[in-house]
Amino acid sequence: MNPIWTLLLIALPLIGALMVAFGREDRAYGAAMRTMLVTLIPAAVMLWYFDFTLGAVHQGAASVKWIPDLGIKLSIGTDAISLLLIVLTVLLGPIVIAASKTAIKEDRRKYYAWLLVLQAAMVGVFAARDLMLFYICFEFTLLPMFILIRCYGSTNRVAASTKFFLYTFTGSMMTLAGLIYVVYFVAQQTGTWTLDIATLTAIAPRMPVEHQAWVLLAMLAGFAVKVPLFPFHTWLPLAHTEAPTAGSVILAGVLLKLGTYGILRFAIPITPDAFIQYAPALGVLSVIGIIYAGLICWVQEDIKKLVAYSSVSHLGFCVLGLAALNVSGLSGSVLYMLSHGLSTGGLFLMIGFMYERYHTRDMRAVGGLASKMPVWTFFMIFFTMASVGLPGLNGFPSEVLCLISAFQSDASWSAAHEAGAWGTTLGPWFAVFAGTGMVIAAMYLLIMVGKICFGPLREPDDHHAHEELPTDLSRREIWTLIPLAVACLVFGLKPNLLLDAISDPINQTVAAATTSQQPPQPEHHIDQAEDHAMIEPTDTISNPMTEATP
Amino acid sequence: MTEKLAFIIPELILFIATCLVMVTGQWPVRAIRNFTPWICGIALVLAGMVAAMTPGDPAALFPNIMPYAKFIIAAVAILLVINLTGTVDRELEDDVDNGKPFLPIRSTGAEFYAFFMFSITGLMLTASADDLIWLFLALELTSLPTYIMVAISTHKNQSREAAVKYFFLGALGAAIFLYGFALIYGAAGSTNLSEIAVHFSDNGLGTIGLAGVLIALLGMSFKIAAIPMHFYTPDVYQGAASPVSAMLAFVPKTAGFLAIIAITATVGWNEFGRLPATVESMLWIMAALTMFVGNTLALLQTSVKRMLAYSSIAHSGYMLVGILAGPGPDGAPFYRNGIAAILFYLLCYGVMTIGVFAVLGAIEKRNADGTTSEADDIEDLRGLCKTHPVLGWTVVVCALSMLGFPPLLGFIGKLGLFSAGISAGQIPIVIILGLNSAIAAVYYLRLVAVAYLDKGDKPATVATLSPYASRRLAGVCSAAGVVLLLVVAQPLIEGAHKAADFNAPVPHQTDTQQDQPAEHALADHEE
Amino acid sequence: MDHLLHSTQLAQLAFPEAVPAVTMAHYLFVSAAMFVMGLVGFLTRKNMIVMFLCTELMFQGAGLALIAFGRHHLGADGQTFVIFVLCVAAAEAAMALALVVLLFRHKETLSAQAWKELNG
Amino acid sequence: MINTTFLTSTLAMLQDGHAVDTHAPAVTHAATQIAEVGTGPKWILLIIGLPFLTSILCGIYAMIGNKTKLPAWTVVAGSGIAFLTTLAMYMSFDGTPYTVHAFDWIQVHFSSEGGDKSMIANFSFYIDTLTIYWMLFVTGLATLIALYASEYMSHDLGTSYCRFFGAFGLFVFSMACLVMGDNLLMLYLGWEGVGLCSYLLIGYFYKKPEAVAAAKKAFIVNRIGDLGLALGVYLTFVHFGSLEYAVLFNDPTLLGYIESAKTGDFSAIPRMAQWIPLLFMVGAFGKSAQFPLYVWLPDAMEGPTPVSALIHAATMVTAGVYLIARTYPMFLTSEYALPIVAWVGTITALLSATIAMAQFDIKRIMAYSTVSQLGYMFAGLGVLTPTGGVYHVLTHAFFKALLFLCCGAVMHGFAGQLDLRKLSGLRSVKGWGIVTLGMFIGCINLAGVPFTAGFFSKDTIIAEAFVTPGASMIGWILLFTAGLTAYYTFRVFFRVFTGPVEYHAGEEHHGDDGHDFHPHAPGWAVNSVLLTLTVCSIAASGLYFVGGNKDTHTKHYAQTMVMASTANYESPYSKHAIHAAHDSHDPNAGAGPRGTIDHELSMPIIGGDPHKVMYYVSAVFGVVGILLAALLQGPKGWQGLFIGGRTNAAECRMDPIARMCGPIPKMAENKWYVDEIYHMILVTPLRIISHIFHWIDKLLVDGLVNIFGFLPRLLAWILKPSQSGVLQGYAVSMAGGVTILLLVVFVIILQGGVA
Repeated sequence: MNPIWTLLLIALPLIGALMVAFGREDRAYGAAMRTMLVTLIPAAVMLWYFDFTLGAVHQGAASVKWIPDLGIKLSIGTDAISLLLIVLTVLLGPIVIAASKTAIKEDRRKYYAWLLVLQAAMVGVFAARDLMLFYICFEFTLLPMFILIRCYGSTNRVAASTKFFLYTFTGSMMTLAGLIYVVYFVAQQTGTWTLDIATLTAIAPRMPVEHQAWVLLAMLAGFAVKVPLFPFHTWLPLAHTEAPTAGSVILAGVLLKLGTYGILRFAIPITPDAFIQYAPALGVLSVIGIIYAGLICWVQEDIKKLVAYSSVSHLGFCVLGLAALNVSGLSGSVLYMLSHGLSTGGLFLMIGFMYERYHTRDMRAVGGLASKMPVWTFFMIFFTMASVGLPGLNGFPSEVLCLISAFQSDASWSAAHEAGAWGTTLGPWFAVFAGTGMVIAAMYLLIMVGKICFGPLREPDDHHAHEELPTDLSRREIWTLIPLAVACLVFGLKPNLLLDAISDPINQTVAAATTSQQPPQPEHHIDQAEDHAMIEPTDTISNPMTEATP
Repeated sequence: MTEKLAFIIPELILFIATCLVMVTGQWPVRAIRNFTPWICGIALVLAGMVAAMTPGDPAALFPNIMPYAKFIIAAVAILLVINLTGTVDRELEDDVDNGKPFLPIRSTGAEFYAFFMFSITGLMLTASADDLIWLFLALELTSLPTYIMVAISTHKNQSREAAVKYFFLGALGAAIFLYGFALIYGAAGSTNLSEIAVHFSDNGLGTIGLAGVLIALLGMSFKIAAIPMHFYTPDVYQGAASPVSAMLAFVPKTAGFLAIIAITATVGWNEFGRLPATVESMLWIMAALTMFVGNTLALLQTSVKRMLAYSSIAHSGYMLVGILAGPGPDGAPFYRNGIAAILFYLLCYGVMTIGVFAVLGAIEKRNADGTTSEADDIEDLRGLCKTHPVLGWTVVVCALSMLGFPPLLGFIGKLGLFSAGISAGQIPIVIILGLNSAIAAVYYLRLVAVAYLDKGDKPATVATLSPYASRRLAGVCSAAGVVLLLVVAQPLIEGAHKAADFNAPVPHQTDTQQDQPAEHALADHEE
Repeated sequence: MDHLLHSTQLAQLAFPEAVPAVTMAHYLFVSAAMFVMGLVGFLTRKNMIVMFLCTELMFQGAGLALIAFGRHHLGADGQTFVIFVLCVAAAEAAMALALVVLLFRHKETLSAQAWKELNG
Repeated sequence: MINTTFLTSTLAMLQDGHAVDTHAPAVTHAATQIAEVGTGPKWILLIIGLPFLTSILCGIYAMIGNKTKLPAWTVVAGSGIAFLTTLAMYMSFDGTPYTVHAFDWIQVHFSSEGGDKSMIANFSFYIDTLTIYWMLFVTGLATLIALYASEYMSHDLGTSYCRFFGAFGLFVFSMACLVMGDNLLMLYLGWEGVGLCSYLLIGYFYKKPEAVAAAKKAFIVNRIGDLGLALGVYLTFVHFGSLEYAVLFNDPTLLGYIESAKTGDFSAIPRMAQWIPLLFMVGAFGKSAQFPLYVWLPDAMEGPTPVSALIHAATMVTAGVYLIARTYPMFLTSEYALPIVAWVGTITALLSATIAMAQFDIKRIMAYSTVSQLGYMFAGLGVLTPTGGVYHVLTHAFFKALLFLCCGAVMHGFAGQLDLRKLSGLRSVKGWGIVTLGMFIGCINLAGVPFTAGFFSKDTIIAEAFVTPGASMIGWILLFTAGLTAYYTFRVFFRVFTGPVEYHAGEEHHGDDGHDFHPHAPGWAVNSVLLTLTVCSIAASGLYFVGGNKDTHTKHYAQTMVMASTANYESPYSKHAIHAAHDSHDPNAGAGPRGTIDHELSMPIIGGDPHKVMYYVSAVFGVVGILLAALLQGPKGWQGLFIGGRTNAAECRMDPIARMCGPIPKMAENKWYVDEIYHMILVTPLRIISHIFHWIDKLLVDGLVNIFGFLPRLLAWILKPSQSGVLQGYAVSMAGGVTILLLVVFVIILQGGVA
């Protein structure tokens, strides 16, 4: 597959951003929309030419040398998982632009330009085959989001945007330190300082387990904040309530997936033995996240905060799948990434349309909209049911796979039957408690739908009809929702379209992760004198003033 | 003796230019006076090119540090010269325009540029120093002119106060590191750095030698504004005019680091790439404290110059990590060589900081009574992207680069430090480096937000353009540098890597003598 | 060079019991004392000129140490170093006085306490 | 044969310490597998495709703003054709079950050492006698009730009409998926689909807050049940490696478990496998409104009556029974599963019967009677007679739908009036003849009057309860409940339909009250549906005598259908087994493929064989109940037939007695405060916990983050004084800094940190 398409996917939005930034204010929307639609073409071509049988192979690979001394070589290439995530991002692009046509009045050029840059950065992250491009794009998604929240948010947008940026930035600094340690270890083993993910994942598992544990913690510091895993989630509700509609949709749709994608692409392959050690802890955190965030949703008054906490709860399932470390777990979590993007993206679009008309997010001020906005209510119920995980819609297969993987990955169980594909990290009780998340999800989402859509009509007192928008959904708005709804239905009824595509990379990741590549005697292996001091970095960590001479 | 002269041709060029400048600066003809900065510029270009051509001194501890160091000094100095135009003699030139006669007694333009050139010459000398005396003289030559430049930069009390603080504390610092040098000479018996290095590697660091090295390092920490000696930085940077602060941010720091590299080279890194325990632990504490103090105190500042002062302290802390990492075993690749990382980071840091100072210099506040005062408060930058897009974007790009935002130059520099630190096994200090760049993100973000993002809830103060277009040019050049240097990053890194390959003194295979008792009585001195 | 007897040795030969030998330690002690006195003086005195004198004292302290070491190593380096130190000290003195005159003209006082607007 | 320890162990469980009967006859019959599963014709997909098509069409009608009754007719046509296809399927069924594959749904392949296993859950359908049996009355009733609803819902034509019939069509589609699905995930899809449709339909009058609350409550309580089912499904896959019935029920491990279960030693069966039926049970109780999770059904009466008739009386609530019948082999393998099912069913029957006696809203009474009858069905399944349970499902479906539709007609006619204290003597109101007849037939069926369908099905369950050892206590409770059922059924009939004509309009009537209000009699659609249902209810009793199959020794239609399906297990003591053994002199003939006969164990009851005696005993209880109702609730006069003393609609002879026996009737009327208890035990504590979590999140977790964010600022405030601006201050700090640094370094050296 010719790498030009992946390049186009990244370059087109950037060129579009420049055109929009330096174009005319009133034509900003048109230019942005055209760019997004044009980027659909390379995505379609890639999807067409991608050979799914060897899904794990990076196709459309290309790389350009930048700073060989630091091993920096920007290389792109997509395997099945990153291709699907790229297609999700590119699909959300035009939808998000269309949704913010009437929402944004002033400074449109800046808004659309930064949205396009965000799009390019996200595609960059998924298409990156080396550490540097991944890290550059991973950080580069922060800036546009920070700007979107900062300039186009509502009341306390300043605090929200700063917390969002700093929380993720600190985490990613720790990840950078961890990853460079891995690169150093690999350079030390193979002699070349390469940032190429493939070589890293091939050699890094030889690291002794204690080093792997530290590296895993460093990586998780960055990715857990992004997911957001339970204790690190407090930035998400703030960011969501303050972000404009488009920001929220992209944040929930794709940015949260960077965390789980990072874990899938870095944490599991690079530090497999440590991951197996820490997977139960990860499982516990995600289960707590599911129930804890679910219950908080129940008492929320602000609708966006409610859906934000629901994303925290839903992504708990995704991480549970990853922690189970077996084929159904990983495929379930990848499926979850895609389906959560669609359903929660849809939900945020609905809330955005309602916010444009009623300018309030408080569930007490608005109610019984079914009588005034029937089409809106239909889509609202549709997306609610999708995120509740109604069978037949896309939430269900992913939830099934994540829960089954938790059941399967019971140590006693897989020992009795067969190791390998079944995983040994979690157990039935993880699945039972995570399952209660399904009930709690039904509770808070139905309460939200009940309060807003049904019951007697309640409107904020100062409500006046929107000058441009009709009371119910306009044609443009419906066209933003239809692709998401169709995708939800199609992936609900035919999840195997995705499952077969990603089965190859998933099987390889699981196989690699579960076979330990620990060298027989880790000590003698790293015996070059120069790194003798390296043997116990753990104690260097504990007391800063380490002595040099042995 | 003459072969040494070959190494200092660039300094000679600069010296000639200095004399020329002293003359043209006082010239009654306006055109000649305006030509003075051009002379400096041309001299610097010439010096830079000559320096790049001349090979380094093979006998020195860092044989080919000279070409690379002098080249980046010349490059950044050119940026500084562009930025410095119009700092002094502004009223005088206005009066001359209004027909008054040119009174040489009132003009300080000549001295200003002369002192600047002296300082740059001193800086280049530090780069080529291979002797304690040479190093001491070069350091003094670098810093003495800057005291005066700070004093005459603005005709206000604040720059005089800055000058007095800078001078006295500078003198104190100089005295301390001189005493250090004395002790080092005492311990090693020779002032030549290579011989000292050989002596230390043979007989180890005696108590006097250790004391000498520690006191010298502490003295020199004044130059790079590391922890114990950082107190002067915020007041001096705020007091001096922006262009002069820009110069202070780069010149003494580079001199300091070159000197520290020379001194730590004499002490030498053992086969595990670690400095002797005492030196390493002191440097470790200094680096950690510098980073934390620099970053945290910057959070509270409302004045941009004070914020940049603290940020420069923090950056010194980052660079100290490179010293801790050390050059690594001979022939170590770039990712292992801390010194190379420092040399490259110096360039990145120089370009970024000068960018923001240039923008500050490029705009000024029009007070109610018609006089213009210097733009210093962060509010002056509010909505700059709307009023002056070019300057606004310069601030944004430079601030993001200082933050270490990935694709920009600052990140590549910081990545060099990160990998050097980790490869040398200095994990805890690298984690502190990571944490601190996160803390730093707060105030750099505030800069970016004020310049670019805020819708200007509060009315933007009218920051008008200062008459001197050259400062805008300096700002644009540094912003362009931050972005374009990325393209040529590889050659620069190779240069830094070549400059930093350290030929450690080979310990003579003499029998393991006992440590000579340092203070054997003068009387029983036997042949 | 080496056939010359050391002056102190001559003194001991001539008056063996009377004069105790002056070793390098004594010189180092004196130079350290001068250095510390200069430092303390710098910290305590308010008058700027006296403060500058104290820095000069510190410089001379270092110079003395240099001479002592030079004598110890029988090399000329120490003394050459001192000569340069003296000339640098002279340059500083010139600059210090110019600066003090400039400050006095504006604040009518020589005390360093007057200058503390820039802080925080 | 499940030996006697089976049920006695449950009693032991309840009254711990009771001596366990050690008698354990040996197992003789090898477990025969279900006949090979073939693949069936594609036209079967019509049954599923048509209802889905009708719901899509209704969606389109809503979009184009159709105001006519077209949606109703589309749904009636759709369900009608589906019913005819099911009939054709039944006719052409030759006994071997087959699957029809529509398209692939979820397939995940694991490559592991033990060969690559895979999880297959396709959109395909498994047809066997149980499916046909269920689909017949589901599609049949759906058509009838759709016809009834076409007129009943005619007062709000337009988008709401389309929305109603769209959800109706979707419901039939989901029920079809549930019943006909070939794997447990398809069952789960149908399970949640019917839950969604019941949510949409209960919340049809979305303007009324109580309807919205009821819909939400229904969905959430169902969802709790669904959680149990989901976990059961996942556990089945993890344990048995497959979800498809064809593979699952022929799984050698499962059959092995059944064998060891027969010998009574449940220790051989792994604990994981024993959890599966318990989880399925939670799902069944949630959907079929059994004791712990029944609270949603009475509130579901907020929905329109056709909804209550179809979903909350006939089809959806029987999904739980279908689940247990379908996965019956699994229930056999668990030690405590069937006993719990039996006991929960019995308790629910008794509890809801007592509540129904004290209610005044006739729809609420019917709702509680449905819960009670479902309790009977579960009791039937629990006491090892799937035939009895499943047959009761069929009969109950007909007469309960009939009763609900009559109540609906009454409500429709009297402007929403449902309180039996405000209606009396409808029998003699013009135009209400058919409704009264329908009501009467329904009531005698429900009460279990001899020779009615209700009587036969209820009687088999009670008889089996007495026959199965250890379950006689259940039998007595069921008998007593039968009496209560008879009482409250005829209480409604006598209060509403007999006695002096007196009626008051319900709240939907707009004019002022009084005599100018005249109820409008039901139209032709309603009457025709009521008539057909009456005929069906009567015909259902006929099924008890017809449909027997000689070679499999099945006595009647329901038994043949059940015996040929996966639930083909028959208690050795059942009447059928004894008859079969008697006819063919082979002791094991009558038992299902997994059971053997042991005659002497049939426990005599009141001196006779329970099967024979039960006709008379339950008949007696039924009639006594009816007489009591007539005495206490019936009107005065009319040739002395009615011995009751009621003269008007409001009071009756029961009131003084009720006042006399204190708080009990008041508590019964308030549904034993179960809702309030739930609210107190579950809802409020959970809400408090959520608020606590919310505060933890806002203060603790966020607080910690802010503290970490604030630390640098705090450090800055501490260090700020060091920049005092005074020259001497700086000098002192510098000197101090230098000395401290040197001291610290030397301390490190002295400490020997060097080594």
